[in-house]
Amino acid sequence: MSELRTENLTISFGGLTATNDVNFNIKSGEIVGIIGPNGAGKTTLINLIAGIYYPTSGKIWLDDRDISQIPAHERSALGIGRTFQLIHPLEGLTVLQNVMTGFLFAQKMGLKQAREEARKLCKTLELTGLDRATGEINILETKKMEIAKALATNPKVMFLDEVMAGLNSTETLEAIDIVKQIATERNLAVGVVEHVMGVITKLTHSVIVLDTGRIIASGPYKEVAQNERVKSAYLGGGA
Amino acid sequence: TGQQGEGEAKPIKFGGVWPLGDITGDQAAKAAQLVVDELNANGGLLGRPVELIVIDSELNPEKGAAAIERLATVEKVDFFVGGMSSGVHLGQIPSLKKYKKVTMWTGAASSTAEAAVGEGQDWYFHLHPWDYNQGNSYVEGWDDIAEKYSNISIDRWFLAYEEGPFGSASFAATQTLFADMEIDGEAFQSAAMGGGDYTAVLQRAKDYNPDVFIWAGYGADALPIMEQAKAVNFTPPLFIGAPPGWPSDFGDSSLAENVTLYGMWAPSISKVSAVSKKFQDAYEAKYGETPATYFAPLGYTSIEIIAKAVEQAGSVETEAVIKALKAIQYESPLGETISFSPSNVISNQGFRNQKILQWQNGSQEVIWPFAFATAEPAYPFTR
Amino acid sequence: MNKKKIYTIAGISAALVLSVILLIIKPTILVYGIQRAGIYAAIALPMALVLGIVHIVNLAHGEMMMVAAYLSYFICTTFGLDPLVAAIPTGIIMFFLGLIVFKTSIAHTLEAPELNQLILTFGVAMVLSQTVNLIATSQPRKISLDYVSASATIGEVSFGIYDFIFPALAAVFLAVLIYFLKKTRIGKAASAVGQNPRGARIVGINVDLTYTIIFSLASMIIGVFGSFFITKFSIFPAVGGTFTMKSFALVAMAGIGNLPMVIGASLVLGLAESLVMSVPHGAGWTPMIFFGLIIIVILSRSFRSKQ
Amino acid sequence: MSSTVQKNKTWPVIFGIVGVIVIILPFFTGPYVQSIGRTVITYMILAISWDMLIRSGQLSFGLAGFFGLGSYAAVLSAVNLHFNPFVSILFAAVVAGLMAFLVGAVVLRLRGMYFAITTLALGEIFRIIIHNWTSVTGGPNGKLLPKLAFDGASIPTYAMMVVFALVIIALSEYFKRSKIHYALTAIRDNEIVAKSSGINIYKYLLIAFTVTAAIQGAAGAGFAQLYGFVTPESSFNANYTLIPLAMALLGGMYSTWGPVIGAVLLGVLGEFLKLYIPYGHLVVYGIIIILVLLFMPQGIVGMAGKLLKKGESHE
Amino acid sequence: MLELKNISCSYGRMPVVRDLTLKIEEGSTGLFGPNGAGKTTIINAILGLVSLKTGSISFRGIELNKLKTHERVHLGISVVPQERELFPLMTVYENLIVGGQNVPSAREHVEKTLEEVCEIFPILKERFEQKAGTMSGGQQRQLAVGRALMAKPKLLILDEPSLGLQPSIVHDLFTILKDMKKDVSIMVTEQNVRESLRAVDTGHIMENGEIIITGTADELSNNPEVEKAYMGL
Ligand SMILES: Nc1ncnc2c1ncn2[C@@H]1O[C@H](COP(=O)(O)OP(=O)(O)OP(=O)(O)O)[C@@H](O)[C@H]1O
Ligand SMILES: Nc1ncnc2c1ncn2[C@@H]1O[C@H](COP(=O)(O)OP(=O)(O)OP(=O)(O)O)[C@@H](O)[C@H]1O
Ligand SMILES: CC(C)C[C@H](N)C(=O)O
Ligand SMILES: [Mg+2]
Ligand SMILES: [Mg+2]
Repeated sequence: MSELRTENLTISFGGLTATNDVNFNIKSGEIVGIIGPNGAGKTTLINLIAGIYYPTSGKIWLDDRDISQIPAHERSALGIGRTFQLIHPLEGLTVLQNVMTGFLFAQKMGLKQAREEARKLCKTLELTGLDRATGEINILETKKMEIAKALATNPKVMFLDEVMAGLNSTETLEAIDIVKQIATERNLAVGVVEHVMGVITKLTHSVIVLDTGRIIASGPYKEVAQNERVKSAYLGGGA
Repeated sequence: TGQQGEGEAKPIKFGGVWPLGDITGDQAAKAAQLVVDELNANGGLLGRPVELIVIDSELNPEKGAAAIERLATVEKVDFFVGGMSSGVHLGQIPSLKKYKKVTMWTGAASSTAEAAVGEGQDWYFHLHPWDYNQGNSYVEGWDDIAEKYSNISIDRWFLAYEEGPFGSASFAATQTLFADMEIDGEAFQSAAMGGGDYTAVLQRAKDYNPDVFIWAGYGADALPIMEQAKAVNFTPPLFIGAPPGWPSDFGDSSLAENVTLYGMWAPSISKVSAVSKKFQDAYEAKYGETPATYFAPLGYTSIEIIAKAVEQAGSVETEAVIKALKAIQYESPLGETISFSPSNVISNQGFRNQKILQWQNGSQEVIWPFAFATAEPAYPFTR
Repeated sequence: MNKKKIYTIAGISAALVLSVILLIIKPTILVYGIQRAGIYAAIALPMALVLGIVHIVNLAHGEMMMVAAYLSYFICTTFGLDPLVAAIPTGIIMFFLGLIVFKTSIAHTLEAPELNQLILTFGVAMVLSQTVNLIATSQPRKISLDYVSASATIGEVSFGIYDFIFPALAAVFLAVLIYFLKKTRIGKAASAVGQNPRGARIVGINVDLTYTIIFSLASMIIGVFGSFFITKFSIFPAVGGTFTMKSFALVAMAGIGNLPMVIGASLVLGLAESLVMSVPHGAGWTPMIFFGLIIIVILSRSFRSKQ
Repeated sequence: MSSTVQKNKTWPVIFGIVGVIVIILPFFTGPYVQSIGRTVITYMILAISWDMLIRSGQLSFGLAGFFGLGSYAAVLSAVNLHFNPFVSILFAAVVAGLMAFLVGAVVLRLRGMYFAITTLALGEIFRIIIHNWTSVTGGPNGKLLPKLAFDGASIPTYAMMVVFALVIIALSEYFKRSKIHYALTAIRDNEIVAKSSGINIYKYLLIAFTVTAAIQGAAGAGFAQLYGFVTPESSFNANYTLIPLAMALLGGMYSTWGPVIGAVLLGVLGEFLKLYIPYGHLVVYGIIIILVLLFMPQGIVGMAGKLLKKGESHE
Repeated sequence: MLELKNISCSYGRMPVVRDLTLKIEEGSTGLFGPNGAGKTTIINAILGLVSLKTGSISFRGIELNKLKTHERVHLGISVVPQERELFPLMTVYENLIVGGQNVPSAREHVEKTLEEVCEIFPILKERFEQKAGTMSGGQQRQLAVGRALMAKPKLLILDEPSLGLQPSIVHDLFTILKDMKKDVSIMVTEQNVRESLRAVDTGHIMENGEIIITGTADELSNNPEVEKAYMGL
């Protein structure tokens, strides 16, 4: 059982406060949606938790340990996994090798074990053709690889930043199942960023809504979607 | 090492290593070829044809050393000649010591190279003066001049030296040699090494107010240093330059007038030396250009002196040739007649002197040694 | 933003204070420092253009300057021109020479891994310097010019004033380049090309033309500088080599892509070197100042940008 | 861009066999070829070490600096502490490695051209200090080694260099086959992604920087042991940076065999051209570098790899 | 307006577009299909970023095959690439200006177009001085669309424009595109066609490098097969 908690988390880039006094928590077994307009600060929140940025103020707790000042690679080893919205596969490595990195470094395995584990993981994700270069695989495969890379670090808490974007509906449904299955199997805490509300309703137990860096609403999606502020800031007329 | 003459057809081989991309090495190699041609035109050596194989050192110690290895084992030469830079020579010395063939070296002034050769290497002949030889000869020269021309005063010295081995060694040597005189110095970055700004050095020299100002750098420094000296209004009574070679067009500049220089040779020596004239004429006839550096007559010397010794010894056997070389009195195209005698470390040192010359009317005139003098010194230096 | 301003103001005032002190103690230090800085800046600017805007590390930079200097030398000796006049034809010829070099070689490696251009231009540098060596030999050459010894005397001290032409030249280069980059379309497109050639194509930029023009323009500036170079320095085939690294160092110190700062970096180096050289027996340490300052500036900027 | 992933196992084997032949051959051909061989190996070692670091994306111009530092460390330790040749080479590796380790803390914050120019400047600073510290280093005149390794005998010294090369090749292959490969490649491709996979970027860069500097220092020490002297001009010569870089790029980056092949090719070519074109051979050499790059942008190994799976060109 | 005749493209030996013929009329067209169908490849072929194995492409009667990318853009084809292809170190403002400056016919209108674009994407105006590379994913996509509009194209091609956009903006975007098609012809690629069908007149559905269904927006929305495969979430 793990819990990740942020406490008054804030970061500013120059004059812009991209994450503003965010208090957020997520526990094992939960899937929490993180939604909000473009530029609301969703990716920034993930980057703060993962250690890509250090907060201007506020703290991040992982099971009562303050991790807000330790470097990213250590957080990865401690159990924070994440995917990237703008995907940058490691082009110098094959698909399998991409997946191996997490086993090798976050879990500190040897080469042989890492290779086996990576194979196993890819198999559960139905990702094949593992010796191909990353430039040769299609989007669905790339997304699966991203998820596999995050899982390879053996996370307790995992963030998925628009992994479903760019998939068609069948693929998206498939991806939703995969994520759900993994989350229960591994008893993960999962944070999901998506702009497709269908995914949010199907996947998450609850959501937080960010706008200009602040949490403006939280709760089950059905409730939140009725919130006028959320409607006007985010969903617009069409949804 | 030896080779059994199996008949007249087998040539006597000289192996030369010079930096062919540099004007010094280029002209030394050409002058060396000139001797070989002359020898062959006269029926060869000991009735055998003479051959010269030159390999480029590329101013690189590894390449220079490989060239020695090739000449020794693939070309199987009888004698080694060549040499310009001390740095390259240092890399070649281990190889040369392995083969111990008669070696006649035209370059390397650094006494570090002499230390690397070490004592008791009878096969090693060094033509170029060592750094301390050069220093000594200046002391001697200026003493002579001061004695002869009472108006020339040379008590206070300032030496501007390039900060590489060439200049630094000169400064160190000069400081010890001229210990009884007032002497100061300052390094500058030679244009050859990417520098070319002398204002700081000149300013310091000017403040010091010396009787003699010497700069030890490269040809590339020559004219700019004069121009900048003029700009800062620095006019010492004696303005001496000591680069290994001068730019081709230096004499054309009005600033050249009465600049004193150190050198081993100048075209004007042909006025007082028939051997030098003969060499110069032959070189011009063959290559259509006037030799621009003293490495040309040195390259010529390196081959001819061995050829003379071989003739005297009647053999190319190392022992015999060494013996003949040790006894030789060779009238060189550089003017003087040389013989070999021990220097600080090695047993066979050839030239020891630099000459003191002066730019007068666009050409270099010899003012010391008085035996070769082609002109009287102009003093003091004016502009 | 605020911090940046404070740094800038602190930097400028420190430089001013230092200058005033120098001016009082030893005015020649300032004079020579500025003159040195002018030479540094003038030669580094075209490299800053090519490196900063189109991301080509041109290892043949110094050699192109050398070729320009020889060109100018031969133009001067053949037609009896003054190098300052020959700068015009030399600049024009170098524009086309740059164009040829670019079109025949560099243009074909733009799609290849970035470092290929480095070695390609290394090859070009070799070909240029060795060809000149074959044609002109290694013997140095220099045109003797009276005006370069022009001198001024203030109180007790005399110093050369001709060299002020170099800071002036650098200022002209900078003005031309800034104008080109800010006011012309190709200039404005150039930085887009540098950042993302594919994106540049997509917005309608003629990428190949942009590269070609930038490289040729830089060559032209190098050409003009080469002509000025022979007024002060001797030339020989290897003369360019050190200027490649010096320019590269200056550009890095200024920050890649930041042309005006090249002048700033040059001033810092010029003055510092001039100061060290004025200390008796300090000359041996001038290169240390050069490289030491480069490291310090680059590192301090990296520390600041991380904050 | 095309990928740099190498999946083919036959190439290393072929290159290995050719390499063994190239390495063994000089034993039967005499001192001249052996001396060329030693030089080629020196550059080969430098080229491999440069490649080992560029695999992390860090472009080093500091080869000559560590090379020179190593050669001085070897000579000074041999003169003053009477180290034997092998110990002096190890000592030089330690000195250069330690120096890299110490400066690494700050220098490794830099990337790209800034890293490149800073490593170059560091090398120059080593040179300038050695140049001016005359009492210890001999200043501009340099220092002599009292006794060469194996007294300079041709075959043993060549054998020594061959062993040296094999050790470095093995080390480079270890880098390619171990965890380090994954770390360095990830750092090169994207540091943020690398961090998020748990890679301690600084640690792995420091390892690579220290090890390659130690190799460069050892190469310099090898040079000093072969030729018996050091001077600031020759030991810190810019050629020790530029030529290995050209060799690695021509042979093909991110592999062991690229630099090896590049070194053999360029090294032998340079010597060959010189013998047949005494004047102007460097012009031809330069032209060949240009042509190879124009027509084989991926280097020789990359090109060979492509020919092997021919037809699969991109675009 | 744009005609692709029997074109085929491949990466290495793998054919990606096979003998495809497609006519894009004035108005707006949708190109739909799953991942890897070859949509992006077709767009790259139109731009000349991928070479044709066979066939030809012409735009308003002008044969494009021999033209370089920028010349094609000058003819009035503007693309919002799937990967955005922004200039990350330039500011938002500079990105937009570059978009308008380099197409001769758009140059004079830069200022006016800029205003129009800012009206559509107000965030861009707020962030004029921000470096494009530091914008959020969705902001970058808006910038990419804005930049393409700056070229005042005759044909605007958008490659999966809704990727990463917040729902309200997706909605607005297609409304805008619908309005815009009076002045500019539009071609959109999408995987999920529900929103985009609102904006297009005709649609083509492709799979595996070939076009399998063509029809008007209405026909497609009523086609049960399309409904099942492409209108999901
Ligand atoms: N390095 C940075 N420098 C300056 N501003 C930044 C930086 N990174 C992000 N921002 C700004 O911070 C805000 C939050 O960005 P973030 O990427 O977190 O948004 P997001 O919620 O993920 O949006 P999207 O849905 O578009 O991905 C945006 O306005 C963005 O422009
Ligand atoms: N550079 C490349 N090298 C090799 N194969 C490629 C390359 N680019 C694309 N492909 C392959 O070509 C096929 C078509 O790709 P394309 O990007 O055109 O599809 P798409 O319809 O745009 O798909 P998506 O909806 O995922 O963007 C895919 O199978 C893809 O994997
Ligand atoms: C006078 C010359 C021979 C100088 C040469 N560079 C040397 O090192 O000795
Ligand atoms: Mg985001
Ligand atoms: Mg696509």
